[in-house]
Amino acid sequence: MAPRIATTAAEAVANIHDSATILIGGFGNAGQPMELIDALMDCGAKDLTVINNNAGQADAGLALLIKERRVKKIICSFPRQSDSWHFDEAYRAGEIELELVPQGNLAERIRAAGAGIGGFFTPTGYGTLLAEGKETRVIDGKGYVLESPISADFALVKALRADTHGNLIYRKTARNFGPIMAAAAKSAIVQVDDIVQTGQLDPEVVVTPGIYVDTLVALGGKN
Amino acid sequence: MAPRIATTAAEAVANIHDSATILIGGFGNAGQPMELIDALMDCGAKDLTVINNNAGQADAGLALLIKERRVKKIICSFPRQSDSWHFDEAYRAGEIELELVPQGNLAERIRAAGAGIGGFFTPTGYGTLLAEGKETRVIDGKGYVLESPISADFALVKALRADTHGNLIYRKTARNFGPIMAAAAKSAIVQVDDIVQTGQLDPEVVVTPGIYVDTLVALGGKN
Amino acid sequence: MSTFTTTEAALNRDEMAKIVAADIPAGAFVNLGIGQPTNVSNFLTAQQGVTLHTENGMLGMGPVATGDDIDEDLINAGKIPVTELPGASYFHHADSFAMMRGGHLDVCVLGAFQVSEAGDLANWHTGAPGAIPAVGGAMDLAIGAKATWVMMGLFTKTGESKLVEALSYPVTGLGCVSRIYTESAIFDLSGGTVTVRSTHGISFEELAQRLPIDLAKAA
Amino acid sequence: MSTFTTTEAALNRDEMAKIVAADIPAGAFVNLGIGQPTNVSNFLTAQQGVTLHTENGMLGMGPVATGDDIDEDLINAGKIPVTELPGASYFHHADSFAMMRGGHLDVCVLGAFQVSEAGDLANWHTGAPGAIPAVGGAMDLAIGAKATWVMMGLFTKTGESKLVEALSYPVTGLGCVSRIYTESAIFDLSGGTVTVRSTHGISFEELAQRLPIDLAKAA
Repeated sequence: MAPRIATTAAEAVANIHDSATILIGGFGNAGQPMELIDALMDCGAKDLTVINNNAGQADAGLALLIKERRVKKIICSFPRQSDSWHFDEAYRAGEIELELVPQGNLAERIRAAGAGIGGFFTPTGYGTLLAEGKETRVIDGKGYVLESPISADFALVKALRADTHGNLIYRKTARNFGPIMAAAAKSAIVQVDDIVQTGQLDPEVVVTPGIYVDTLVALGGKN
Repeated sequence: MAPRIATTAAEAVANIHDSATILIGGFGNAGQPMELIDALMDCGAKDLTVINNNAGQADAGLALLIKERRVKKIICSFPRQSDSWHFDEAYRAGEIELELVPQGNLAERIRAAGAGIGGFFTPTGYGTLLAEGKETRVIDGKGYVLESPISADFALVKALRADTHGNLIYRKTARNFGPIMAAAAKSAIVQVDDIVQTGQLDPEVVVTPGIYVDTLVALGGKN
Repeated sequence: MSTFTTTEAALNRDEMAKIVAADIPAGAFVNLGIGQPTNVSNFLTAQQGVTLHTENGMLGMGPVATGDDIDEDLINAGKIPVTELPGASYFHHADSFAMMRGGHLDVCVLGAFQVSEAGDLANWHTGAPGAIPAVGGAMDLAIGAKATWVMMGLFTKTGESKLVEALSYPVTGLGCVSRIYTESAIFDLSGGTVTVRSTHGISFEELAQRLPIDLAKAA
Repeated sequence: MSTFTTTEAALNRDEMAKIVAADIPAGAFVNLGIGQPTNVSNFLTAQQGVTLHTENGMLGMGPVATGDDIDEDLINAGKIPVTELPGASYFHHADSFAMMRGGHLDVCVLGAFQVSEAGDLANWHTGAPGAIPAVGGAMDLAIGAKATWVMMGLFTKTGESKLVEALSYPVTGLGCVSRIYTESAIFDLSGGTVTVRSTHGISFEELAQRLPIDLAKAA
């Protein structure tokens, strides 16, 4: 199905419901779908499970969702930063659940969900606290941990440009989690700078095929 | 290390030794590194294990390697075709070992090798002859088979163009197994139509980063 | 979901393909297997906006290429030269099968040797002694799509039903088939119940007598 | 591999970074961790032809960006704006960590809290009660590269060795470190043997006395 084209970020996230699991793209500010996160803030959905590399920074975006206690659980690799005060406070108050995952396992678990893989053995984290309680196995003399896929109801992704089929291209290191998150969500909501007519993206350079994209919103941009 | 640039296909494959395991790209004729396979034929290496989607067609390339009994084992998804007579004969004579793998598991096993994954649970093949003797597991009510990575000493890959750093782009459905095979081999040998100066490929559209490429040979081409 | 219908004559291949094409939802992402299913593409309408996937790394596959459009780098799973439609994209084999295995395709249409009433599919191997096995993408296609439909003749040359209680041929995928199109009838499979949606050149009663399984009749 | 050397003074941070940079083989693909290791890039020469990887999806990373070159879409793992060199490429996060985990990087340089004589690394978590844990790419980096080198101070503020018999901090990766650069000495680790390649502002004998493990001296 060709993606729904929303006219505002608010319209794009309108279907996100309480208790939803949401993959949110971005690494630092690069690739963060800021406007979609703000719209998620405004739409009121709560008891969310969020998967993001971090746990919010300063007083914006995901940090505000956490400040307002709208996130009951976060799955991430690097929650603690110099400006993660809202997460820190919620965590110390026992008001947010944290599942800490090594960054590469996080990425591979998201990829596995989109790829229909039921689980995989990864060497990352073997012998560490983060493998505690997980199945391990020594294969050809090397230790591995069994990790499971991370799928979600929604993904919020930022890309550079889409065509009306939903094919996406990204820009530089803003690509990061976007392609694997779009594929791992039941419904991928993508903000782009602009939407071009189908046929205007070279099929060789499409990074995310339109099959993975459910909702598009064009928000302009600096590039 | 920047890739070695060979001047002929023969020079490109000169290090391939007896008993080597070799990933060979291509699906049908698209993406088949014909000239590298011919050079492999000429170089005399024997007792090879070959991983390819098919088991050779007609009287060319891989089919000739099989005809000459240079391949002791083939791992593939679709050996039997209307023109796979050399494989058929070798197989019926018990002179080639066949490991038959569903195509998606073949691709994912090759990808796993390049990605450092020790094994993965795939739903493909569950409950079939091709899962016999393999570990299985029911995860969330769905059956999965544990599959292991397929790595190799060498990969023979065809791409459209390289830069001198070894970055590659492909053309249409000739991309197929190339990117995952280059990543899964200790030494990836790539034939391209042409090699351009570094900086002439857009970093956004590179499909195989140069880190995966060990040897390049430019052979011209029709495109 | 559809009311029972019947026609005097059995369906020919084009009629079957036309019905399958009409059943594909607008905007669907579809993989058509080699053989009879490929013919379905000839009956898809532009208005349907269906996007075709080919396992060898492409979405947005167009019709078979002819003449100057033939490009050896642009082929389908059957290794036939094809064309590219606007909105197409290319990807490598692991990504292509991830797309399939991950449940992103809406419909996959396949040929079959046998289907069981539980939706088990056999289409890759006769199991005959001496046969050289080849599986290709069959097992991935069978279990990957949201819906797997089969097109096949309902009876073998010796008149036995290919819709069976339990497979006698080697399995391709378990419980994966949800609809079967044959020259004599169209079946919906769900939770072990086989519902006949239509019959063609045969009455429901006659069909029920010839098949070794219980049949329900669409309302 | 190198003969034992010694200098009068301890190394400062730039001297350490310079030595690490000189040890990186020509043409290597390298990931430099956040903190001290990042400084190594300032001492790599153009002739070395080293390619830098950043975990957030790039090969061919250039120096830190300044002024008009700052681009919010182009940052390193420390979220600092950087630049792009000719021959660069971008890829998504799963591909980036596949590159790392798959053993394609030649060298990874990391900071550390502790390293054991077996090469076990602790650098992600103090284990202190109430500390909020954060791991990022540390565990992937530790075990992914062909060679993992550590840069750290050899002693804690209270004078205890950070090169230990067994880690007291939580593990990042087991048996992964093959070389340690400190202000006082450089160590090669292999199969449980710790060889001192050089000492700086301390004699081998004094060092051997202060560290809780057996030391070999480079020939």
